[in-house]
Amino acid sequence: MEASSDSARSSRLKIARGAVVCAGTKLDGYITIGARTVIHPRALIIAEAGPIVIGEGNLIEEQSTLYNRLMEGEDPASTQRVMTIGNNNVFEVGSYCEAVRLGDNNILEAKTKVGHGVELTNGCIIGAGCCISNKEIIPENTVISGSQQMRRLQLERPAPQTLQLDFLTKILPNHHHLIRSSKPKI
Amino acid sequence: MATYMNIERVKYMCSCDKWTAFSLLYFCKHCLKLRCSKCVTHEVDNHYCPNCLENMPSTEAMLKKNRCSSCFDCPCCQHTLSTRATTLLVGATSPTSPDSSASQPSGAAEEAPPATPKKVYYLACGFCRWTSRDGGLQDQPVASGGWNEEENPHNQQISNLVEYYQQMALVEQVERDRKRTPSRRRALLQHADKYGLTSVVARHRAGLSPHSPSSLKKGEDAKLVELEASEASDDIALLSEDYYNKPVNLNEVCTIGQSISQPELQWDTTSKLKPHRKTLLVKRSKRCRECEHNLIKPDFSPSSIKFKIQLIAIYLVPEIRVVPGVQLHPKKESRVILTLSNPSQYEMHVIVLPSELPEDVGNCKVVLPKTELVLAAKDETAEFDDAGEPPRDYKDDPQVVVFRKANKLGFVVKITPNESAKEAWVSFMIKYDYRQVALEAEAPQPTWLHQHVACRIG
Amino acid sequence: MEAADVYYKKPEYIETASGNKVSRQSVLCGSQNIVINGKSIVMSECIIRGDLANVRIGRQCIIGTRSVIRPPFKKFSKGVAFFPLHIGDNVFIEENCVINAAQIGSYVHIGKNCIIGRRCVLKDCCAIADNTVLPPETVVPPFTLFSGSPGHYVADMPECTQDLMVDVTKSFYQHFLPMTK
Amino acid sequence: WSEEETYTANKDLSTIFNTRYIPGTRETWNVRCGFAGETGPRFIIPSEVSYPHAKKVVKISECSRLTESYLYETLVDFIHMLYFRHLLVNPKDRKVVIIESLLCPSSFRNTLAKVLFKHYEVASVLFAPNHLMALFTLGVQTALVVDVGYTETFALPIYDGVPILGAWQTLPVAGQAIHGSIEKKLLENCKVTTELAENVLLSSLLDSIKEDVLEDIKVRMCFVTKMERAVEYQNAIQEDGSVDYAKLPPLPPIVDYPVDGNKILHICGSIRETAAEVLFDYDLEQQSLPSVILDCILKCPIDMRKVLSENIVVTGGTATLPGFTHRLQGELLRLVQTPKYARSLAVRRFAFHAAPAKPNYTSWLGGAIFGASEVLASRSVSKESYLESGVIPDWSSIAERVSTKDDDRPTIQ
Repeated sequence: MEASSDSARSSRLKIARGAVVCAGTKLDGYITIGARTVIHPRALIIAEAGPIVIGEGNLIEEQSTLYNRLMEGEDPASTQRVMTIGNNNVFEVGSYCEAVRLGDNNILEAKTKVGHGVELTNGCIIGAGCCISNKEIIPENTVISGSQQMRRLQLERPAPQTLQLDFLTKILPNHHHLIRSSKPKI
Repeated sequence: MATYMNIERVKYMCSCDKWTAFSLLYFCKHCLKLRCSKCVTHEVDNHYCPNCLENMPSTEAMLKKNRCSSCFDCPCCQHTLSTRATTLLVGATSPTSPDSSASQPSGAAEEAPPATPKKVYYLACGFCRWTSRDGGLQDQPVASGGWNEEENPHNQQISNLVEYYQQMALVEQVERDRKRTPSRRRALLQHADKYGLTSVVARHRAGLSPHSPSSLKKGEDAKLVELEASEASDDIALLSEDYYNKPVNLNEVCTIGQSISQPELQWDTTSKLKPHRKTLLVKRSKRCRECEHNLIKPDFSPSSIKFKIQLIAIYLVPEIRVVPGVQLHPKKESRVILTLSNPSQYEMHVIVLPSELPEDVGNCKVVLPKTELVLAAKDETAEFDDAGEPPRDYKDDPQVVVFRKANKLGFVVKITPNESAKEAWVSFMIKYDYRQVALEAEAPQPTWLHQHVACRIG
Repeated sequence: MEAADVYYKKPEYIETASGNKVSRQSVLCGSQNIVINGKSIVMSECIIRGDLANVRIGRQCIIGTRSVIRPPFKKFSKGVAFFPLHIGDNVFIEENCVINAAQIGSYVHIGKNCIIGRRCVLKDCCAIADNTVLPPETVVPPFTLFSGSPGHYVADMPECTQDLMVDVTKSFYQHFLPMTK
Repeated sequence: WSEEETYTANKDLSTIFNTRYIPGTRETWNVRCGFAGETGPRFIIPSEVSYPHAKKVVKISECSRLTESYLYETLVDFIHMLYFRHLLVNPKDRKVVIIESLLCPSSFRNTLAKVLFKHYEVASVLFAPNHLMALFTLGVQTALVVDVGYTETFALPIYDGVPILGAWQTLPVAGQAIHGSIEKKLLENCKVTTELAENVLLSSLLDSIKEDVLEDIKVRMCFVTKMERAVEYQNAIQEDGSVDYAKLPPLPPIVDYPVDGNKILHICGSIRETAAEVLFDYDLEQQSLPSVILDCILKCPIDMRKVLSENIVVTGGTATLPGFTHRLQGELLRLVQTPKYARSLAVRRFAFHAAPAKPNYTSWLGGAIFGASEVLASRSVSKESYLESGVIPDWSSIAERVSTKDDDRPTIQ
């Protein structure tokens, strides 16, 4: 990844002002990152089968993976599948997401695995260690948790992590080099 | 390598003839025998709440049905609930908890002063995001103590039954005494007075019903407990129609785990789920069955790991271990190193002898060291000064003792597994001089003890 | 059983003055906030987030490969902060763990692929079985084994857990030797 | 045979006896334990012992068929868990009441007694039959107690407090049979959606389904349909066994049931409705649940029959299925008109009692009420007498026991 020239890499990357993307994250392919989104070091975002569009106020922690994967039998040239991530989502440590569409205010807890055929609407919480891999649309405010992958509906949507995001945007730049996008505004 | 996997590698024979892992054994100083958890009596020492780690005296625990009064369990996933605070705008129709606004009569809202932010608390589960609002419970103005549990609807009926049958038991008791001593008439009256039952027995012999104003227990109200026996009814509710046409929403139906978590209520729909109090844990002390002496006495406070009495085998019996990394081939002799460590503050002499057990658990032929092995004393301070004191020269035979380090030495054993057993067990006996660490000053007399040891090599 | 020798490539690990062996492949962000009290081992590809809050790790600890040690986040009424994370002595954390706890006592053993939720408190001599998910704010009392998802009390630990853990961590350290060509 | 154990202990602080301890019946392989005199069991737990370090779970029902020493070890661990994890009391010098089924094998009873007396040194043990105990919750002396358990259904009439041993009837059709019928129906025609395919047949993916998944389906989705619809289902089955869908009544809605994350079972309404039919359809010897009850009444003397039929008590976990009692009453009324029973049975009315407890712990509650009274001392086996005789008195061995030893205790009425 580092081999490709810096300008080529930054031309495929569009990072909005106010987004904090720490160095040490592996960004590959056409990726657009919205404002106030924080990406911790050692995250992995690979846009293989098409661009990935990440909304505003997302929190992507270390060792988490967003992977727009090429399915078997799809040739890379022709497929252009856009993976869209909404706003105020949280991808905790070690979460692995291949879902094509994600709404707002979803939380993927640590070490969760969300398969390709899944679509998360809004306010869904995938409990730590759960893996959802069959072709379905998870209704709003669904909580999936536990070893039996029990499903529940919760009354309200999880609150966006605005306070944590502000705190992180203040302290992370002191410790990490940030990746800036060459284009000033989106 | 996790601690569990390798504690099963070396087993000692407990006094109840069961092979037990060495770290799970206790050693009774008074009978000088190894004890496993099956041959000690366990006793409840004190109750404590696993969440707030506070002690609870056993009488209070018994009254509170062994449950903590301030910590709650989530009815959905049995994880501990945490108390969360939100501010509620009193007086205005608060958007946050829809049901609380419904309960506030709109009439009161007009005269109430303009909306003052009031701090209210609710319970929330960090794992499955269940909140006390899902259970239809009001937010509490005070942080803890506001939540009370649902009562069993049949309480009154059951206590009546218990009362009635205790009465019947008394009547039967008196009848038996009367039957057993028919001759001594006077003795009967004396018996009756003791239970204050003269009138009831007299009425009973006269064939009248025992229900009479005479009080059974002195000082209680005279009315005997009448029993309203339950009548059987033959019109049983028909299954409601919506079982046949309403789609089932799995989120609303309780699983069997959720319903039996509260046995007396056994909710069926998730909307009825209520938080229930957290069950306590106990600290146990262990006592040797033969000599009733205490082997393990934990410290009183729940979060401390110290023990008042800790007679475990690791502190009192020399420990054998296997050095890994040896390939065993059936019928071929191979050289295996076992280590021996001395737990006591005195020099220890150990002799390794072939096992004299009738049915030998080992499936290998083994050649054991003939000479007596001498072990240096365990020196607690050695760990901190890494200089390593010069070892006293023990004149070991290099063929037998491979290495020596502080209170530990490695010795050679030649193993030839019989057939191609997947697990090569070798069993032998160790005799060692054990010094009773007593209070009186002069050096304690050594007594020779022996233990059976079995190690899994392969 | 005695510990087996484990060899590591000499250039791959840094040995500090107080005997800590830290893999170069592991990421220690905000290293001035991270304190490790000697004779501890941090295996490869670990991530210790000292940049969020200070992390204190005791003596003779072992952090398995690809484990993440991360101070937990706490929302107060007044403001927002990351709790300092404190780990006791002789703690053995196996590989692929995610530690978000507030405090881990001494002589604790955490199995493989465990997820320790935010602001958990693990008392001394406790143990977490493999593949356990400890929900946030769980208190693990001493001498208990937690397992399952959500992690709950399943068994007791033997009374000699303290000596067992001291011995396991000490002999693991002694047998963690550089690869001599 | 199914073993039934529930545990209760008495926490009477005031009485002269120190605390007493009563285990009671076990249902759908769960054990209920608690204290005597309380309004309900403290815990309902599966009767299995898990060894986390060895990652092994042992079910007590399985190990009772193996060697006696293995059963002894498992029972010691299980009772240890009861005392020190759930009831948090010291077993020493406490009274114990075990509410067990009359058909509990005596080898199991003796091993359990040996564990309690030798290993835990309890003060005294009473083995109480679960049918008799169910009556204590009603305050009634006469009833026909039908225990629809996990492995079998066991009907026993009790007249004036005396179980009529000659008239008991059992049928190996209960909770386990419902699980079997659900599994068979699911494997036959249930559709599954997985990651890759939509609506593929379940049997192509799995050949068996875990028992706790079946139980979850039974508890959360299945119910007992009413008589009319059951008859329509029977008519819809052609001779060759295939189902003629035209004649079926409008089916209840399909339920999507997610199983371990990667499969979604589409459970059709007919399975949900006909799962419990296995209780009511007649097997080879024309036996089913209602016939068990009627045969039981037939075996009793003439004058008891009317009273028994109007005092039926249904206990056991399977009785909690919605619509169960109503359907049972309908089937009884229909069966009593058939020629086989019409002549010999003049009974025309069937009435059911409602106990102040959930059906799956009614007999435990009876045991708790019985244990709370002082009569317990005279009826239970004390430690001394057990250590001396070394055997637990059993209803099958009462005759020679009384004749050999002329103890002064009154003979059992």
